[in-house]
Amino acid sequence: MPDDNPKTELLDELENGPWPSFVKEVKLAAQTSASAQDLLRQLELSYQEKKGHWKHGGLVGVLGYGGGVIGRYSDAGEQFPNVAHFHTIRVNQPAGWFYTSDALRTICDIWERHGSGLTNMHGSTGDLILLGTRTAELEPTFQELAQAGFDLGGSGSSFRTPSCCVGMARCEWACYDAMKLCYDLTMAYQDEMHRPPFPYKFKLKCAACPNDCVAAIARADLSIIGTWKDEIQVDESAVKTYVSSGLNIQKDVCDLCPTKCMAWDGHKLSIENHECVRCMHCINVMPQALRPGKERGAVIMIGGKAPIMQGALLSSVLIPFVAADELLDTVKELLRRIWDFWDEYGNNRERIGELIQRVGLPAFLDGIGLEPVPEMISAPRDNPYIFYQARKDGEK
Amino acid sequence: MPDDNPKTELLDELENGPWPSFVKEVKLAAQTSASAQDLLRQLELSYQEKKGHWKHGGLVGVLGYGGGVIGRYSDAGEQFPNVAHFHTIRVNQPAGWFYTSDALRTICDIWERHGSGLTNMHGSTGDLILLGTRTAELEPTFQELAQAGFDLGGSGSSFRTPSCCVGMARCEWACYDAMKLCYDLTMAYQDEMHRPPFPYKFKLKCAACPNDCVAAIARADLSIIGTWKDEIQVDESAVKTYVSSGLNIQKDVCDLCPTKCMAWDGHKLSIENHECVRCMHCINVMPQALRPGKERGAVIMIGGKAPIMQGALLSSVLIPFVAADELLDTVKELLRRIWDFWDEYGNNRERIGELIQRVGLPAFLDGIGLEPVPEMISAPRDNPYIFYQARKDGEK
Amino acid sequence: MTASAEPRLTDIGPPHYEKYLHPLIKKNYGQWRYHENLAPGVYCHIAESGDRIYTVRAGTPRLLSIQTLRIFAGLADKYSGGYLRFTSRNNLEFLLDDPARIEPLKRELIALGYPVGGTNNAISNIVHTQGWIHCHSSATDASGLVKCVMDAVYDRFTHEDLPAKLRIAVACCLNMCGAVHCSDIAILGVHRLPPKIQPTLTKVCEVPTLIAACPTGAIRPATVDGKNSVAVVEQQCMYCGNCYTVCSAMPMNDADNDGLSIWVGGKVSNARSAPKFSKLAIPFLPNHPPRWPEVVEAVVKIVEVYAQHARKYERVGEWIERIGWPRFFQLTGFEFTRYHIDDFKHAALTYARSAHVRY
Amino acid sequence: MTASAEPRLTDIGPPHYEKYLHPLIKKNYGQWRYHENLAPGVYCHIAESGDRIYTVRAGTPRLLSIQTLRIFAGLADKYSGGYLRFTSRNNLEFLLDDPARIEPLKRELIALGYPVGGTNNAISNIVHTQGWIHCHSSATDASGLVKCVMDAVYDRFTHEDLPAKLRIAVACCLNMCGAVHCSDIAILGVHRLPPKIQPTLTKVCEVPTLIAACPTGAIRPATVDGKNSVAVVEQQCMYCGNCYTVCSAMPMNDADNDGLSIWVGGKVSNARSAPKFSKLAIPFLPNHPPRWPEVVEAVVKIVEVYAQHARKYERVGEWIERIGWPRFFQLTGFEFTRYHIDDFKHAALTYARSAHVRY
Ligand code: SRM
Ligand code: SRM
Ligand code: SRM
Ligand code: SRM
Ligand code: SF4
Ligand code: SF4
Ligand code: SF4
Ligand code: SF4
Ligand code: SF4
Ligand code: SF4
Ligand code: SF4
Ligand code: SF4
Repeated sequence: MPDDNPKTELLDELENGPWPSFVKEVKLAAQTSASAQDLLRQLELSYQEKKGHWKHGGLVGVLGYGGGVIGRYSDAGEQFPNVAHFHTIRVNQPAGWFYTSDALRTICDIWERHGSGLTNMHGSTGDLILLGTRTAELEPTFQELAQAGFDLGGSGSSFRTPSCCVGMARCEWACYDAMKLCYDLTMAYQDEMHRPPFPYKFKLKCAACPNDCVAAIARADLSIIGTWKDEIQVDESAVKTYVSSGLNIQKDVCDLCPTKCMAWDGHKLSIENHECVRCMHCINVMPQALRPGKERGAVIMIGGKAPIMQGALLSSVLIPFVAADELLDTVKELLRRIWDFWDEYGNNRERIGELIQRVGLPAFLDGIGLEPVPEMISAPRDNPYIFYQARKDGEK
Repeated sequence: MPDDNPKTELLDELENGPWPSFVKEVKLAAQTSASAQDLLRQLELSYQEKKGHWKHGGLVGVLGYGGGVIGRYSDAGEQFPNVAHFHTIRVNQPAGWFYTSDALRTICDIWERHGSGLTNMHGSTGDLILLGTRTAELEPTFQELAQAGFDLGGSGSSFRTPSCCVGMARCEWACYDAMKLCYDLTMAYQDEMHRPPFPYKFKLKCAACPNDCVAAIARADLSIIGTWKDEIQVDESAVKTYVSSGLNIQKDVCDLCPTKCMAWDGHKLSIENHECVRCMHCINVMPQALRPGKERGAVIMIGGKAPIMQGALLSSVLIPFVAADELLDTVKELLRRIWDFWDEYGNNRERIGELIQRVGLPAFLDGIGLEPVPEMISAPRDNPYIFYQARKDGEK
Repeated sequence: MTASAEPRLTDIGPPHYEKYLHPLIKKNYGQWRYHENLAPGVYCHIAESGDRIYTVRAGTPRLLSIQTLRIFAGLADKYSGGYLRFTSRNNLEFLLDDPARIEPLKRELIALGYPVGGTNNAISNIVHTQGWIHCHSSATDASGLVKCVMDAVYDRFTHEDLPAKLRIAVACCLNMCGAVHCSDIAILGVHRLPPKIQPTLTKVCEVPTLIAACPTGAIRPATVDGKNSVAVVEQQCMYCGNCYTVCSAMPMNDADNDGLSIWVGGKVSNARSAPKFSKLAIPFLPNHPPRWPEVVEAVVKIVEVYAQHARKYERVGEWIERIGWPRFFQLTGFEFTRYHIDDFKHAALTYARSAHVRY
Repeated sequence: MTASAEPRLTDIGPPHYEKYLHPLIKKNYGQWRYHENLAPGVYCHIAESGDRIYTVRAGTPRLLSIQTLRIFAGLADKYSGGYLRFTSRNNLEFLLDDPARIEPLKRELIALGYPVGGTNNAISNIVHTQGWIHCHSSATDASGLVKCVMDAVYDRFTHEDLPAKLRIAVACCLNMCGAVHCSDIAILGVHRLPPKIQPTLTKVCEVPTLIAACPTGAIRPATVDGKNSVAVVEQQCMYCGNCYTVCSAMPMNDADNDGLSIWVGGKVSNARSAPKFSKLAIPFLPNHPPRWPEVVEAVVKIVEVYAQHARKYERVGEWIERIGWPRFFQLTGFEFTRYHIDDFKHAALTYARSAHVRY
């Protein structure tokens, strides 16, 4: 039990202002946790010195797992002994971040016994993060979590904890069951998640429509983005209701449609569906009147990531459309081939998107056995540097 | 004088069809020129074999010049002795490609005496090309041309023959005097044109408005593209005439304006001129009603080129606006600085655009003493790989 | 209770989400028809069946103590049958089947200091990272920056009066954990000195891996005291810190030279325009805890200029593309510098390759 | 007459253009007010002064004999006071002050075999290169291709009924003399075998320059008969021919494997959209002189599909960007192959980086 209150003049300043304060949270935890107390102290020092005080993480973890824990040591361990070790545990969140009050309390109780009492709800990848404990507490925490039905998420060169948008649970636009797919894939790759087998991390995110509420396209090596193939469902009378209640449908819908494939003649909204790129804008503006079509599924995209080291990448189209009921099998087969290729050709610490850049998309497609289709590209090459393979003899 | 008619079964086929035939031209020349005859024969062989018969050019030229002639030898010189040498002479065209019948005849007479009698009107760079003669004829041809007031153009690692659109001579949109600027710059750099001083070729083209009728932006190391700074000149009544004679001004003008800065309310055309990007479209559609503004000049762009070797480049903005009467001095000062930088840092066979790519535009701007302005870029960097120069001590 | 008595469990995976779904959600799963915004932070989804589920959203600092989590659990028990969730941007959502409970819940949340809002055309919670709380790489703190910025734009969370959604992200180093590279406004911690090579290097790091880790090839092999080590060509270093990620003997931290950069115009959704990367707005601002006034001022400036000039439904990046970057710099008053001009791999494609110029 | 008697002249530069300007042009230089299209190939510029200059444009094969040039000179004397010019696309223009002479001139031109047209929304003359007529690098002929294509689209030259201007270019090798890289439709000669290294190499070429000339680094130093020479890593060669440009002992020509590729959607003007590069439409067609039927068919196909589907004022590239590349391949029936996918430096930026898909 802490014996004195940390002096945190700079941090105290961050208890002012209307937005809820993380300092207040650390202080709350510090009422019962010595490590939270020392965290406050060390953080105050960082605020004074404008400098972090954490050392390069060491390899710590739980028995038989190669990930799920981020090791962390203080470089001022003598000054702040209770954060000399301060490892975080990544707990695989329930799909869609749904909880019951009981589930939350179970986590709190375990973490009260074994750690700092601080959490992140949630980490950027999606995990429930238990923020800070000592090496000796890792295994017991893990086992208590497991008994309560929770397992660790990914870290290191592993299949990272997949995440998904709320999808069918509470969204009318879900084009496939993102929570189920996310759960099924998570279960299918427990081994790849817990025993890092890859050249580098591999992230997967499921967004059930092109609004991409889980930022998959920017942050996932494989993004599964819901979409539809047939026509936008239109409720004419609801369109009229929007218009009569003040929507400027020409300006706010038709003019903003990226392909200008919608027209409003004052009475009827017409959509050239074969020109529609499924951007969602019109549907977003008039949810009561327009809905995605009925033939639903997803576009599979590959290669999103942050800048290190060849520059950030946005995911790009790999399969333009997979029907909803074929998604699980297709993605699993695809992952098998992608990972085989990566395993064979990927450099150490080379994300799949960077590998594709290095070897070229055509070579990657050959490698995983996919035919090239024009939907994969925004435009064909503009340089004439073509690696022709066919020769005269080969050709005829 | 030729003694027998070449057999050209394949080429003869190209005398059919409505488009004027180059084969007919070669045959015309062959009536009086033995080299044109052998050219026909060698070309027929190429058509049969699907293969050219020219050897890698040798260094030939006129006294004291390092360019202006493209040396060319046949690899079938024994078979076709009259094209064993077949060098072309690049003659600097008059600005805007204007001629009188007398000037043309003068050229014809000289070329009848000294060469194949074949020409290109004109080469892609802009030169009047005298197509094919022997080494011994080069100097006499050159001197006769000079006496007639013509000089050679550029080749090799030199300042290449500048070219320009018809501009003020016959176009209402000319925002500066492109023919004069082109002529003045040609005269200013005779030395750089005739005695190759650079790491590689340097091309300059003048287009007097953004329609760029001389394809400068794609093909010139320095492009001078006319534009204006103030408001588009509008003749309201002429606008109405267009509309009443059937122009769909909303669809064909306003909707196609790239910044949508034009509005037509059924009576009046209004333009938000500070949003206009001077694309010319509206002016092109209604030349009688709209005209470029009165404060005229040019945007100076740099770096256009074909793909060899780092990929094709489009020119990009270097100076967003130079007033028409300052163009000559500004361009000359700019060229001095650019060439100095290129001389110092350019690799062998590295175009200026490729050098800028390699060292980075900021370093290039430093080198030539220009301040960066946002008009130079389509968007700021999206990668965080910033070479910060200022350090704490340097800063305060 | 301890776990020691039980058989050791591994690879069980996360709990099945169905266990945590409100019965009304389970019943109408995949059968939602449309939604309505009732107020900032409150929305309602209507099922084909006619059922309605009400969501109340509250902002959190993401870094939460178990004490606070228990309070949330208590609120859930009291108002939403014990059902709650977190969003992809670390907000808290209570799922109610009784609209009468919305106002009492809102009142209690606000009284506890948790603002209700973040929906629709609001500034939602800031996606962020560890900073000095837990990471070795950080050039700045993350939670502190978030607190300061959200204090300043608080009314934009509780109101929905922006032209469109506005997403802010913070990352404390170039690894960009989170979504800094695709956010309407992003705050990014940066270093400005090359790594300081430590003598321990020869012991703790693998030299070939280290050399391969540098995106610009700034790291060269060198022999130090007869051992294989490295040297850094300073002019080639752009301070990305990737060498430090793979080798602890290459620390980057420097209190005087670390600081912040500001990025704008990224987006993730496919709505209207394609997803976009964030672009550099301000290359460097000083690291001034605890309140980072320069950073807050810059963000507020962007938000206000955007709010004033953008058209309805225009995200920050869409707005800037319409008006052009020169005008963005004019309107914000931010200085345009050499640093804004890309000089990495695809730099040439960012040059202004047309004569389209505004004056 | 020979030049020998005169003092040697150098660096005199081109003749001053003013010498060649029609008096009416000299008078109204820079004072033009607007223009009118009178008919395909005929336009009229009206000066502030009210003066009018009439232009009659005719197509030429660019490769012209002095015999033909003298005919042109004669026509100029007869109809335009001796004044004529050539355009940036190798057309011939007569400048008339008397509209009554337009029709007689047209008639005479057409009778001589020179079509009048190429203005406005027509297919103008094809910008092209030397080919087998004069260049050592060529993978094909240029003049012959131009003749075949223009024969096939002749009516598009003499009529102005396309949605917008359509510019075609031909280049006989990857050096792309001309404007192939920014044309609505471009025909490009290509090699498909690596250079055949000649034994003379050690004598005639500088090895370091040669190695530096390869964009993909496919050329490696090698020792041949004890001398410094090179070897080509065949899988890394994409047949650009740059090695041959710097070293005559690396010829690329191969009758069986040389051929043509077709590119579309480039433009140069800043009208509406920014200038664009041409993009690959067909990676390879066989070299079939004298009529190149496959090439002609492909070009005609593109022109016809474009004419049928594009909207008014839409250049080829603007049209394709509107409908999307997948539809372009559907409409033309061209096969989409691995070659269409960029794999050079900026390849990743050409991938489809959004979920915007048409079905
Ligand atoms: C905890 C978390 C930030 C947070 O506060 O939320 C985090 C923290 C770290 N990330 Fe991250 N990353 C976290 C999500 C991300 C994301 C976002 C995402 O996954 O959606 C990204 C961008 C997307 C991506 O992966 O590209 C991200 C991109 C990186 C990178 C750069 C990877 C790249 O290829 O560019 C690194 C560097 C590395 O892997 O060596 C990195 C490395 C790290 C390390 C392990 C530091 C290191 O150098 O080894 C950080 C440990 C901090 C600590 O002490 O706890 N982290 N990291 C996030 C994981 C929580 C969770 O499991 O839910
Ligand atoms: C004659 C001409 C083609 C024509 O039929 O019109 C031509 C012909 C040659 N060009 Fe070109 N280029 C010609 C205009 C161009 C243009 C267009 C322009 O200048 O507007 C370009 C594209 C723009 C550019 O410069 O980037 C062009 C890009 C090249 C290149 C590639 C340069 C690059 O940086 O990508 C080469 C290769 C080289 O320089 O080594 C080249 C090289 C050549 C050589 C000298 C062949 C060689 O490998 O050395 C050709 C000599 C042919 C011959 O035997 O006569 N030529 N060349 C054009 C010059 C005529 C004139 O002076 O008016
Ligand atoms: C004569 C010539 C200039 C010269 O100095 O030789 C010229 C002359 C005119 N051009 Fe051009 N352009 C000429 C080459 C070009 C080029 C360069 C090229 O084709 O290589 C371009 C850029 C092409 C590109 O973008 O790829 C060009 C893009 C334009 C445009 C923009 C068209 C567009 O919508 O993209 C206009 C405006 C228009 O036509 O509405 C234009 C308009 C004009 C006008 C109407 C200007 C005027 O008011 O006098 C002239 C009559 C054009 C006509 O053909 O109807 N001119 N014009 C060139 C004739 C070439 C030929 O024989 O066909
Ligand atoms: C709850 C959440 C999903 C989840 O599983 O957690 C969610 C839920 C909804 N989103 Fe979202 N979005 C959520 C994160 C996102 C994200 C991801 C992010 O911010 O990191 C995006 C992409 C942002 C981007 O582009 O940078 C996102 C882009 C959208 C859009 C597209 C907006 C646009 O015009 O670009 C819509 C449509 C709209 O709002 O009109 C949308 C619409 C919606 C709707 C209206 C869908 C529905 O019918 O239920 C939901 C209520 C939104 C609201 O806040 O008003 N949602 N939404 C996420 C709430 C985050 C938060 O707490 O603020
Ligand atoms: S991504 Fe689409 S389906 Fe998923 S929550 Fe967002 S709007 Fe709904
Ligand atoms: S979804 Fe997007 S592209 Fe499709 S019709 Fe609606 S606004 Fe247009
Ligand atoms: S570039 Fe402009 S000024 Fe020059 S001829 Fe073309 S339209 Fe006229
Ligand atoms: S010149 Fe172009 S950008 Fe300017 S108003 Fe006309 S159409 Fe619009
Ligand atoms: S952004 Fe950098 S400093 Fe911040 S948590 Fe991620 S790796 Fe650590
Ligand atoms: S900080 Fe980045 S650029 Fe600098 S040496 Fe390290 S890896 Fe290289
Ligand atoms: S394109 Fe190639 S082959 Fe044709 S003229 Fe130019 S350099 Fe010669
Ligand atoms: S043809 Fe091009 S790619 Fe092939 S070896 Fe020669 S320079 Fe290299």
